[in-house]
Amino acid sequence: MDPLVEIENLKAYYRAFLYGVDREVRAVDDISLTIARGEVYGVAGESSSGKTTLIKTIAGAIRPPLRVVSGKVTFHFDGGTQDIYAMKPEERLALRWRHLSYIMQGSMNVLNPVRRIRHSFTDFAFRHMKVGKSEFFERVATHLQRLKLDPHLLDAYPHELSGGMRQRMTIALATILTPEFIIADEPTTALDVIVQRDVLSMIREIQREMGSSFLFVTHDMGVHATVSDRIGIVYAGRLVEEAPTAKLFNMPLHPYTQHLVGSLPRIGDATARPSLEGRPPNLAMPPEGCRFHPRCPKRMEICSRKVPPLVTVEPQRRVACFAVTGDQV
Amino acid sequence: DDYTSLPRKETLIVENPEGTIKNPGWFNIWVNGGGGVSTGLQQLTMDTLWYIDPEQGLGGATWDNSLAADKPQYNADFTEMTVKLRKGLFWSDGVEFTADDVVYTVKTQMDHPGMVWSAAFSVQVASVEATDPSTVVFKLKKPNSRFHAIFTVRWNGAWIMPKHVFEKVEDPLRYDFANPVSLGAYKLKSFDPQGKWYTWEKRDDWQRTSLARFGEPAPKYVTYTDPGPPDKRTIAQLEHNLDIIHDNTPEGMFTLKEKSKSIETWFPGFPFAHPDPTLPAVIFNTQDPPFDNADVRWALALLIDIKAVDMASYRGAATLSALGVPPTAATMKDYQAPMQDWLKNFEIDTGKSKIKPYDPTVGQQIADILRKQPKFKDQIPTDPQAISGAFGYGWWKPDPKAAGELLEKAGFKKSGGKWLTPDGQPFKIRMTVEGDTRSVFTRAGTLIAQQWAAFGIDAKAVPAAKLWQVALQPGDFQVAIAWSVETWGGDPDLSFFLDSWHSQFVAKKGDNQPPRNWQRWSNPELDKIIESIRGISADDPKGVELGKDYLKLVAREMPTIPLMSYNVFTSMDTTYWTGYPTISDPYTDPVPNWANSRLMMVKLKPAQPK
Amino acid sequence: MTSYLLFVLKRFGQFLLVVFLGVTITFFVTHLTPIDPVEESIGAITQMGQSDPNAIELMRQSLRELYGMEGSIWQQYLHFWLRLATGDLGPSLSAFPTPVSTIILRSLPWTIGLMTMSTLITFVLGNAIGALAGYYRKNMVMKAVSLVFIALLPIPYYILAFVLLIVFGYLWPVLPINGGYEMNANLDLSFALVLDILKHSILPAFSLILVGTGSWLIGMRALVSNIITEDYVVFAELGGVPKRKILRSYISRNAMVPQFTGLAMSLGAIFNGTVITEIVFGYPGIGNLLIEAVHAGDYSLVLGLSALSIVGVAAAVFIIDILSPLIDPRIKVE
Amino acid sequence: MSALLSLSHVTKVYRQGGMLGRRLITAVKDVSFELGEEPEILSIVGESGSGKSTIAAMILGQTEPTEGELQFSGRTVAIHSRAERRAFMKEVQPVLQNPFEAFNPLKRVDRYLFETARNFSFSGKRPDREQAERMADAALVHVGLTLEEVKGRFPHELSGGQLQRVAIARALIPQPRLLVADEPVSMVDASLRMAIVNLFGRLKNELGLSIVYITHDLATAYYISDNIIIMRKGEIVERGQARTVLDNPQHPYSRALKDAVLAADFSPAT
Amino acid sequence: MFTIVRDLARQNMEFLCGLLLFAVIVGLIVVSYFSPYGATDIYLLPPDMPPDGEYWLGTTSRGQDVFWQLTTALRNTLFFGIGVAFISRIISLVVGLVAGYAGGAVDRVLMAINDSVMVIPQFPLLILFYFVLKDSMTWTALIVIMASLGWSYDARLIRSVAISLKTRSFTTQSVYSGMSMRKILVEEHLPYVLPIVFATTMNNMIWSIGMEITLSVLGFTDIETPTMGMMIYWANAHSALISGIWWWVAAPVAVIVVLFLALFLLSMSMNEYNDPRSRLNRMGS
Ligand SMILES: Nc1ncnc2c1ncn2[C@@H]1O[C@H](COP(=O)(O)OP(=O)(O)OP(=O)(O)O)[C@@H](O)[C@H]1O
Ligand SMILES: Nc1ncnc2c1ncn2[C@@H]1O[C@H](COP(=O)(O)OP(=O)(O)OP(=O)(O)O)[C@@H](O)[C@H]1O
Ligand SMILES: [Mg+2]
Ligand SMILES: [Mg+2]
Repeated sequence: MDPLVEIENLKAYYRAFLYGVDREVRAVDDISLTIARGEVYGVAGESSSGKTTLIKTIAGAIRPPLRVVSGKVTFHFDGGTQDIYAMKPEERLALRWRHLSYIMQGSMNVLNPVRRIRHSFTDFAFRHMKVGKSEFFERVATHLQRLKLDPHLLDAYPHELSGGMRQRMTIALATILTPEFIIADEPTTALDVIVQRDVLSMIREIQREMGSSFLFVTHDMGVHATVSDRIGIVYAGRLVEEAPTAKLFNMPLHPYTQHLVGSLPRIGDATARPSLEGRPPNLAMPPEGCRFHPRCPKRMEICSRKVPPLVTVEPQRRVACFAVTGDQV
Repeated sequence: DDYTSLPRKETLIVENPEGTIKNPGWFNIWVNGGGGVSTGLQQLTMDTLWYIDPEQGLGGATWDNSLAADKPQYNADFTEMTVKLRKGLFWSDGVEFTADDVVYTVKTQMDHPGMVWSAAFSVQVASVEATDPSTVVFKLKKPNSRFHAIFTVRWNGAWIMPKHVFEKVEDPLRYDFANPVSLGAYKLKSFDPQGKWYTWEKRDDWQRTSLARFGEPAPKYVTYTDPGPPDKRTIAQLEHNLDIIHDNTPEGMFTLKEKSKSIETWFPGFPFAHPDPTLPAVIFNTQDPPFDNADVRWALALLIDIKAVDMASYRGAATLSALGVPPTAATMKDYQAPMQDWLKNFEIDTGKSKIKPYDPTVGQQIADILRKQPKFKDQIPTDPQAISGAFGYGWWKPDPKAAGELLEKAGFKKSGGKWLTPDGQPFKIRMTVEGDTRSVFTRAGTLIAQQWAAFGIDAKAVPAAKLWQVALQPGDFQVAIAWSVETWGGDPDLSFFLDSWHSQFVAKKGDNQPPRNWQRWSNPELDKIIESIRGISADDPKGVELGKDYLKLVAREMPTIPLMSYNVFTSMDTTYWTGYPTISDPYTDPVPNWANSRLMMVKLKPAQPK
Repeated sequence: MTSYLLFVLKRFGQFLLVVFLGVTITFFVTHLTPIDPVEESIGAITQMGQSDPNAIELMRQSLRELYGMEGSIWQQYLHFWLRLATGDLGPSLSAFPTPVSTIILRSLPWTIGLMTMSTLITFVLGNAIGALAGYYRKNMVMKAVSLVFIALLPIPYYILAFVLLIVFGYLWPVLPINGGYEMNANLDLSFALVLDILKHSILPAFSLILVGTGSWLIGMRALVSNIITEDYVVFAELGGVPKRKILRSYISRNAMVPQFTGLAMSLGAIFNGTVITEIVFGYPGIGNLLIEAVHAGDYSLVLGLSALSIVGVAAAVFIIDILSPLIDPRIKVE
Repeated sequence: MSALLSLSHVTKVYRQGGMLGRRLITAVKDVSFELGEEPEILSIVGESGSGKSTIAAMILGQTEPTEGELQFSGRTVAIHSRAERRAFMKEVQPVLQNPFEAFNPLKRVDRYLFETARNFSFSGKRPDREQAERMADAALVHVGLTLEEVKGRFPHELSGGQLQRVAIARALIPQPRLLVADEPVSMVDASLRMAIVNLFGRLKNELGLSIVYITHDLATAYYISDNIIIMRKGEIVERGQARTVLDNPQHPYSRALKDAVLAADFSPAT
Repeated sequence: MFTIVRDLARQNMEFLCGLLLFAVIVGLIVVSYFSPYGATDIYLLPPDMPPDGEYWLGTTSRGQDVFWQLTTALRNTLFFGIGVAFISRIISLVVGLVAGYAGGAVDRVLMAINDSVMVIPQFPLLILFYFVLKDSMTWTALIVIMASLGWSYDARLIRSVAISLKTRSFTTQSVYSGMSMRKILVEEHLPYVLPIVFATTMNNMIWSIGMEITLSVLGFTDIETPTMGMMIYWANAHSALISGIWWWVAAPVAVIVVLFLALFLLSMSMNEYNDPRSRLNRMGS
């Protein structure tokens, strides 16, 4: 495996100690993972389990009150090694878009509403392309066509496009420079199923062609099943399971994953699906031990005492559950 | 350069107190069309039959036959006035001035209601005709011994119109008289279309004007300008960009005196200012109880500490007057000085006691107070005569006890430190003052109200931006600071204001009061005095005696409380011109918006060689 | 496009309504004034040395007739609109018979010149500093500069103007302090005249700029600090778009949208004139004219000037409303 | 036959633009359907912009149809007096799309429960605080919460699922007969989504509530609903029993829709 | 509450400065009630004394102590400004919220009124009111008049927010909770527009106090009530600037500046605190 991104023991907390508030939200709590070159890595998990925080931290897009408390994020762009939290701001800036592009959550609303879309392309990409204006726009047009977007739309204002078109624009913007690493947070929420399917297959196509790595988050397990090579399941700030897509769906190991996969309704199958009991943990005061244990059908005594470590159970497959791995260190 | 090409050394720059002229191109002075009047227009280009100078005048008398060759000639019953005109006077366009111009002036105005003197002529004149090119005969509708006053300049008068210009005009009411044809020694050179300045140039044929009798006017150019608020006038004069300031704040005047070596003022020392022949006073609305009661008015007078008022308003730079005439040089001589003994013995009856309220030493006291201030030490006269001339003779002594007695006599009661009116209400006085327009009066009023308040009266000063229009005229006030006495200045004849004090003109409550009896006071004794004055000619020496009767009457009745002269802080810069009128050479009033100030032109001398 | 035209028409109707209401209110309020222009005129005339009460009564009647003040207020109101329909504002009552329009047109160019210039400079300056101060929030220089302007904001304008006048006209007399040009200037159009007019406008404009900048600055700063947390700004930052570009095209550009409304309003309000500037610097203009007209009870002139200002502000609101869909593409034409 | 809700030939035309130069958009075109007296869950699915939300708005009386008639319990749905409106709201309540948006972030969530309780009491009397609390608690129990868990909390202190359940509880307080839920689960994660959908099923069975369920998620529609309507461009293209229709869609659009659903099973990517 | 203030003061320089400046203002207002001199009494002290140990801020040409004058003037001016701001805020809130929420004909009528008020030139109107009301032109009357002139722009601003609030789904939720329009406006929408209201309050105060000063300078106000404008009026009537009595002018100007800097700094830091986004920003710093 040729790693492109290595994340080691990453901890990122939201800290608020002011104005009578005294709170620390451990949204990313000790996560390690590696993404290979050319790989599509999907992240899933409950709402507010820290998915966005995790990929923000990876993208180096942190602002107060979010802080990286410890851990390392290392990239291997152009064969080198870049530790994103040890770099100078200018160097970090130089990586952006050229090597690393990031599609934020709510990507249908990230374009400047009062400027024509054309200008966003110039602002983001023109500097890096080292070509003349007209050639630049030719390339942009070609790229847009691949995403089934009419190049005329460059002269539109964002609000003149439908949500789905805007999301595709953002994707186009993020991929135009063929960066080595693309991060996307729920990139297809505004699309109806038919459009969504088209967009996803295009993303996949482009990613393959460019050999880029792709890290993305979505709630839609159907999307994961279609696009991801590997999936990481996050629960309450922790990575609880990581597996190649097929294995995760066919044989989920962690009880949360099992529930997630098992509860998905399918057309043609009307059997009742149970819903998870209890409520999501408060990340400011997470349960001791395994964070899932209050809701876990397979909980054991040790679960409330000890944090289950993420154990590699087979190649490319890790899980953090005592019920699976036994009470080993 | 020819962008601003007037040679400063040949130009006299004068403040026009009218400020910025709203309708600058309007020179038709016979129609109130928003144009300026004291832009030089009336001082330098207008002329009429006679002038009375508020000071001594040139040519040995305050009376001056200007366009007229002689004094007015009346018939025995004052129903006809004949005027002899000078010959050899020319309009600036070369047309000769004749009796026809005078006749035209009167007839045109009578034919056009709305022109400035139209009503005045219509009411009085039965007919007017030129019996020959230099004689005009007026037939009057009813006897009037002072009909000539309308053609006599004090501040101004009915100016003569150029017939040859106006007769070509379709409607004189709508004619702007652009490029005004001048009968004076100057003619228009240029003016600011925004109304900030007017410049006049000496006529080449200045000899053919009435002013030539006194010599050649010195300034080649005279500019009348609006230099802005007082502080800016001060700055402009400190920088020698303004030769004559019309008026200033007392403090502005002190600053000028302190900082400029070249400033000349009417009095060389305190109070610097020129006393205008108007008399600021506390004016009661005598139609309004309790101010219809002389005892109440007197009580309020006795509560005033005039020294404090003087310091507050003029900072000591005022000339006090206990009598109902302004303390100008002429009235000082004719009335104030001769009446000192009467004043000293004057008594009032408070109901409980008789007191002599007059304090003849107040002027002296103020001089002493001022002398203690290091800044002014050397500028205070020491000669008693000069002190009286500068600060006035005396005034009423504050006498709270007598005031209380007078109020009790009028039925007032004091309870819990507060005075109650006879019907048991708190005695409340609202003193209307003019606000910003004449801030020294506002200062005086504020202090007087405070003095009354200290005595247990609910007194307060309230400003009215348009005092005359919103308070005095409609009678919508209790007490105000303003003036209702205005004299010729240079002549002891009091008819100038007194005639309008006749009870026949007092408006009913709620109606508009015609000027000047703002106090709406009527008194049979006064009517008799006025009628006697009407029956004698203006220069009859009996006039002064009647004037004294009037003064005694108002001292007893106190319809207004006379305070002090209206001091105008005129200052003159000697950098470019000398020979301004001052108390030591009082040939005319220095205040430059008066039409008489044309006399200055012939007395000024350039201070610097050309 | 037709729908836009219709929107414009509808807005224009509203504009007319507002002008009508505004002028109507002003008409009745000005006619409430206790100051009677006839009495004012009589005051001016009696000052000229006559006070015979009989004559005054006669004068009163003839002036009343001359000034066309007969008839009830409703008749006058109707008359006013009829005249206005023909573009005639009538004669001024304090400068009879000069037409109100002549008087206004004499002063108006000065007001427009000075105010447009200073409003635009103030707008640019305030917004530039405000944008920088909002973006570089921790920068001490920006903090200091904006505090200075904000501190200038509440200083009574009269005082500020006067201090400037004393400093630059007296203590260090380098600038003219009175009028729109030199006294006795040759008013034929020349380079010297233009230069002189510019020189005379420096202090008045400077004073207006000093007091005016702060409020734009505050507004801009607040807008910018809201905008910098918007997703599209964060996205541009993450996209490595250079800071200057972000400040210009993402932050200032977007914050300008509401600021333009303010600018239009200020430009519309130009027709109110600046009384104090005109008083302090003796600058020609309509502000002082208005005050004088009020003082003189010249409601013809007051109405003329007010109508101008009403139309000015209403037009500004109207223009901004019809332009805003063009400035801000998000605004939909309802 | 008396129906709870019936739409007959309902058309809604929106005007865009000015008064004359308008552009007409037919958001809903000649739509008719009925909900019977028996409690049922009716799903409406379709492409975006096909008029689903417009139908919801018309059912709720927020906007009036251009043509056709909507009847609720045999009476025309039209907004007249305040009292009529209130009576109508007692019977028909909405569940909004985004639970985070549905509550004023500056106000406590229980406020909406108490307000509803006070404004829609059954007795006609305004209940006092205690009664209101009891009513709120009863409604919360239906959705698996208790008043204790919710009382005094601000929206940001609750999870999305909790908020959505509180919103449903609020809608239950007037004891309505019909819930109109416009994409109630599109903003929540897969497991919460199931919790809410399951809740709908329970409410139908236990409280006899009818629900109009508007969604993009065909899988949940299949899972929970009795009947389904598939819409496209303002028109109904197919309707019928949910399972019948989805198992074997007839209309080409319905088929395309079904095909586009990404199955959440692993099928090797193409 | 206390901890909030404490943390604000600790973390936020602006807040601390604003608080200190505000304390100065409050201090001045409090001591104004203990003035040894009657506020309107004149010629009690030697005039024109420069600031020194005895007269901290000197005396005026009217023989008043500038310091004590200032305290009373500040109090009156501030109450005036607050009065105007308060009343005009209420009007603009009612008009803005109702117009925005109700929409349709109500909106059009309200906005026509609003715009008409907005376009009327205020200054001549105020002067006319002076002429018409004369003695009845009390401070209360002036407050009411100024307030009724000073709301329209802000009402438009509030309306624009109200329009968007109307489309928020919590408004729908409130409607279906059976809340009345009044309740929705007051309890649901009002909290949202409060930050704008606070922001416009300062502008409104600057406007009204500036207007008061301008009217005073032109000689239109009640000259017996000491206010900032009156102090400047009297100083001006005595040519204080040109006569070197600078303290008479400098003192009120300084206090006004301090007042507004305090208000500005406080409002800025409070807004930051109020807006969770910027509050959090600061936390991390
Ligand atoms: N700015 C912030 N300040 C404090 N806490 C925050 C902040 N942003 C997020 N959080 C908290 O951090 C936790 C993780 O949030 P995050 O946005 O990463 O969740 P997520 O998994 O992306 O959820 P979703 O699926 O809803 O997008 C949540 O508990 C959230 O409340
Ligand atoms: N208030 C309105 N004014 C004008 N047009 C409207 C309005 N509301 C909706 N429309 C239009 O009506 C059509 C149907 O909209 P609707 O919101 O009902 O669709 P939808 O099926 O709910 O879509 P989505 O799945 O995206 O929510 C769209 O074309 C929309 O633009
Ligand atoms: Mg997220
Ligand atoms: Mg919808």
